Amino acid sequence: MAVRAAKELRDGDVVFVGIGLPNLACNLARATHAPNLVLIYESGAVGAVPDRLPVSIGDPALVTGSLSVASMADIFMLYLQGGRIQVGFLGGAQVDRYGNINSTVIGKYDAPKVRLPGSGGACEIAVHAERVIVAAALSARSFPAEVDFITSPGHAGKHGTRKELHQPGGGPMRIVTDVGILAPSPQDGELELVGIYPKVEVEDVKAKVGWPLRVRATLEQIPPPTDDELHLLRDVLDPDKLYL
Amino acid sequence: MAVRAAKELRDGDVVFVGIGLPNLACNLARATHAPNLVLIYESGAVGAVPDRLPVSIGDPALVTGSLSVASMADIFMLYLQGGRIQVGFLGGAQVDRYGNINSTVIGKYDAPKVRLPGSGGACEIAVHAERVIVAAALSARSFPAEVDFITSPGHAGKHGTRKELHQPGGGPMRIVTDVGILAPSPQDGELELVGIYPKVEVEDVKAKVGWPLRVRATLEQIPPPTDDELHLLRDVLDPDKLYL
Amino acid sequence: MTAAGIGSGGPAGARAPVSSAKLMSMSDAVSRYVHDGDVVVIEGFTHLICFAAAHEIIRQRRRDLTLCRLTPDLIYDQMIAAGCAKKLIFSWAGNPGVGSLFALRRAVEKGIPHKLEIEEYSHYGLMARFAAGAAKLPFWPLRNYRGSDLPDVNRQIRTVICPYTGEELATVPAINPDVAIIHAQRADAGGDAQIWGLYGVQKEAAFAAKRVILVVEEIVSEAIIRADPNRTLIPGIIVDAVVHEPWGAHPSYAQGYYDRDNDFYVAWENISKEEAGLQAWLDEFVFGVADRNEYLLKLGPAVRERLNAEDQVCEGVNYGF
Amino acid sequence: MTAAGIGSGGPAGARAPVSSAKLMSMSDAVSRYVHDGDVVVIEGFTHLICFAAAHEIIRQRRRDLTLCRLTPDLIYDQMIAAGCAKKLIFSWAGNPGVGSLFALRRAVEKGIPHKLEIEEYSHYGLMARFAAGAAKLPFWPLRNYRGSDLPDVNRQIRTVICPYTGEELATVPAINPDVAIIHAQRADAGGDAQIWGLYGVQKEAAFAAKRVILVVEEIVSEAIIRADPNRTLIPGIIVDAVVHEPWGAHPSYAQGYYDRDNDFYVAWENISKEEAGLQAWLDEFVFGVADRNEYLLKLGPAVRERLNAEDQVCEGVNYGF
Repeated sequence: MAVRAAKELRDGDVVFVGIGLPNLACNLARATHAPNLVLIYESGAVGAVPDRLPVSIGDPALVTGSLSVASMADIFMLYLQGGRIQVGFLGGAQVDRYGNINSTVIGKYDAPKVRLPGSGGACEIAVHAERVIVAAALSARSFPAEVDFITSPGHAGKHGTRKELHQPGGGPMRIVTDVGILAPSPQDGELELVGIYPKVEVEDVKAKVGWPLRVRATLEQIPPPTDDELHLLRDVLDPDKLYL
Repeated sequence: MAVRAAKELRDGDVVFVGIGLPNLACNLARATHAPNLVLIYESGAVGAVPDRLPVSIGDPALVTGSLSVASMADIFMLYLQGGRIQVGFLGGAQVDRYGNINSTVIGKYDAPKVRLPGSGGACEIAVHAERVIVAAALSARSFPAEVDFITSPGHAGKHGTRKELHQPGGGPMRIVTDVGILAPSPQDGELELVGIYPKVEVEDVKAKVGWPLRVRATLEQIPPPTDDELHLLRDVLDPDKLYL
Repeated sequence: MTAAGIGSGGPAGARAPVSSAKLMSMSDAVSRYVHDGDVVVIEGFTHLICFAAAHEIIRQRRRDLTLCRLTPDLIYDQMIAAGCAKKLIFSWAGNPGVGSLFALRRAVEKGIPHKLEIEEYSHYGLMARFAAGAAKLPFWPLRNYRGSDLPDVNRQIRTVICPYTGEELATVPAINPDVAIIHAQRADAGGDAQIWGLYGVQKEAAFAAKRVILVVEEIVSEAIIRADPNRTLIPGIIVDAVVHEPWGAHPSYAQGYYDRDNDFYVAWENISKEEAGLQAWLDEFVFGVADRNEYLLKLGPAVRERLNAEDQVCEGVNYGF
Repeated sequence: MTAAGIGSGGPAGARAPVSSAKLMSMSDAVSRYVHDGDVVVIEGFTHLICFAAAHEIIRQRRRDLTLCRLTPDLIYDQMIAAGCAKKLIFSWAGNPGVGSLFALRRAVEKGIPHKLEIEEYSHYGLMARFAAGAAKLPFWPLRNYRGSDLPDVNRQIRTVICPYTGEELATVPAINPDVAIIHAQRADAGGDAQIWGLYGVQKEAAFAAKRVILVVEEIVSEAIIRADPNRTLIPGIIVDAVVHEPWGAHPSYAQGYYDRDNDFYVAWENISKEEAGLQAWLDEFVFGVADRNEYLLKLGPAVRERLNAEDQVCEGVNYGF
């Protein structure tokens, strides 16, 4: 997943990074095809080059050696709302048919089955980033037809489509999972299968999604990670196995 | 005027300072009865202790050795609108019966007799400072019953009273002139004579004002500057006679 | 024309007192400036979170507080477990990089130790509440929340129509906490505080508050502050109390002083999972010590040795003219 | 449900090009990024006013510009006299500490060299227009202008009703200039710029603009910038061109580099009082030189000697952890 997510990043992209897999993917991209990636963390570090794997979004290693430290007011108003972010990474407990993401609550808001951490910066990333990449393991529980709570808006939903809502950003353009890649249909924004990992069957993917999954005509065959990529991830970027 | 204006400042006041006479008055007050005066300049210098008489509101001498440098956004939003300023100094080409100040235009706005510099920060100082001190030489031309243009609101006028307008600040509380001091009447905000310099007659003051000037029952007799004060002003604070 | 309302509505604007009068112990600062029922903000985004103040508030058994913070973090988890909180205003409630906040979840889900009311935003929304409070504006407009369910569960998120474009924008209301507790690297005795590394929303929280308790790693001379005024984030004129409390942000961190104690953040998962364990921890590390100094002694020198910052000092710049 | 508008409305967000590609001469930067009819902002409140860029714009005979700045200062007086400006958006139009701006007054009062449209705010109002533009909000609310005649002569100053308190607040519309020219003390080749001393509205103007030309006293290595990231005000990702132009802010100043040339500000009163005198000055000091370097040679070493900054270097801080 980290390897495939890294490939979604283009050299020179300005990326709003989260901790964990997004951070790994960004650093892998920086070490391979995208040396000019600019990493921005919601905590305020701009152009960070952490010399250790950050343990939190506000790790001091993100600050030391960065290009700039911005207040959170500037991060949200000038960078994110200001339209300066090309890529935002999001995760979530649930992702639905239209790419809406739930990181707030499983069950009812007032009577939760599981209370999750909440939005943090996720809602505004989903609204403003030019394109959003979602990384999450695929399962029918995590990919229902409709999320219990829309924390971060996708391509359509009960409040309307992105176009109707005049969303400045593009929304979730790639959902990178452990078995394949989903992307919104250009017609109606419904997530469809666009790429598949080696040795994975389309029917297996369909079984892990809570709606009748459409499959794009030309399905990308995702190559396995190269030895170099695995070496970078396992021995250089996350030697302490914090995330792998 | 500088000596008398200095006396309007209380130790510990946070003062929004302008260049010229206000700057002199503040530094005289700091050197005498108000050592804890905090000087803030609209350019962004907070707690400035200039080691030369600043030649502009953005003089580098205001920055070097100051307590803090704030962006102008912070100066206007957090300090001034935030209610952190006790005293604002204003001047102007015209001051009227209710303390409205004109620093925009003499004559009509669209067909000016004299085009003045405009508001700068004056309008917001008049709205927000806890109390405003105005320093200006008295003359019938400069003190008409009604100003040609209200740049900075006083106690009442065609738009309403301060109370009606819910102005957060107190408005012009002292008008320090070269012959006496005016202050708003507690009843209706009309400026009246409350203090007079030595060897000045009340009738002379009345002749220099464009409305029938009321005189407060207990008129302050302003003492002449002491030798110490004059020495401080002439030899220490403005040795190059830039403003005196 | 009738009453002109002279002098009406002038801001309360406290006089700046003589500097050294603000220096006091944490115990005095909390007893003087934090009251039952207050809206309290202890900010710091991962960086500069003032646990020392939270522990003193717990020891002084403050009650019915409305706690406000973007990330409740361990600090509010502890205060909630200790029964200080009536309500929580937040935007991301987790143990950052680790997992859940169990005391918070027990209070919300089961009412232990008592029911906790919550009011929830996104980071941008809560940041904007502080920004509005700091600027003494009643609301702040933002382009956000369209398509999200957040406004459905928080009626404080409203809308306003732009008078130029006709566009509908989201709004959040200003918040003006009764007291903000701000941790900084250093300040002079008058409270002019310098912060580097992550700023979080420290400036906005401080300016929004009615009272400010400033807690610092070091008290330095005014000359040090005045030598680099662009580094000053919080001016002394808005500060009521200055508390010198080295290591006061542990287990969070202070750039240039000590690293984040990630081991403790990880350990908190087990400490806090059951109520009894958490109470035992409070008994030992909060109620069992008189002040921060005793806490540090109890923590032991090995922890400080492990977390002590290495030197990586930048060059200065020229303020000459 | 019909079209979902996938990918619609994504921000233009230019890719960050490889760093050194942004380094160019002032002549190239102006010819590439400043066009006839543009809304142009050259900011800097007393400090860091980029006269070098203004002179190049005059030399390249740009026309019909809408010039925007809190204080037009000598820089826009010169551009107006040279016939570059169609409109001026401002908040205080004087020669600071000296007197009038005569070219501006001739244009407004007599239409010399041609009629100049003006749009006038207070400092707070115009600052807020930049802030709104930088945040890509269509307007900015402020508590101001009540009781003033300014809204009567500028219909862009409007009002909005607070959705919480019902209070009426003033508003100003966002401004998003076509190009902002920002002077800074130093930057790396990618345009990550550090400023100390007065900030003015440089950050807001830069983020509000569609294109940014950054002009600096010094190009430094990325390592210098990264050693003190809290000092960085403008990130390279929003910068299109980086111009190395020492003394480019003369007769204004650059803290730590050179003092304000107050003698020139005083002399401008006489130079500009009559149109012929001003044109003669432009002929000699703008049209008569090819670039900034020739301007400095013409100015002579004595002026630079007089204005050169003394050393007053602050201590660095520790970024270690």
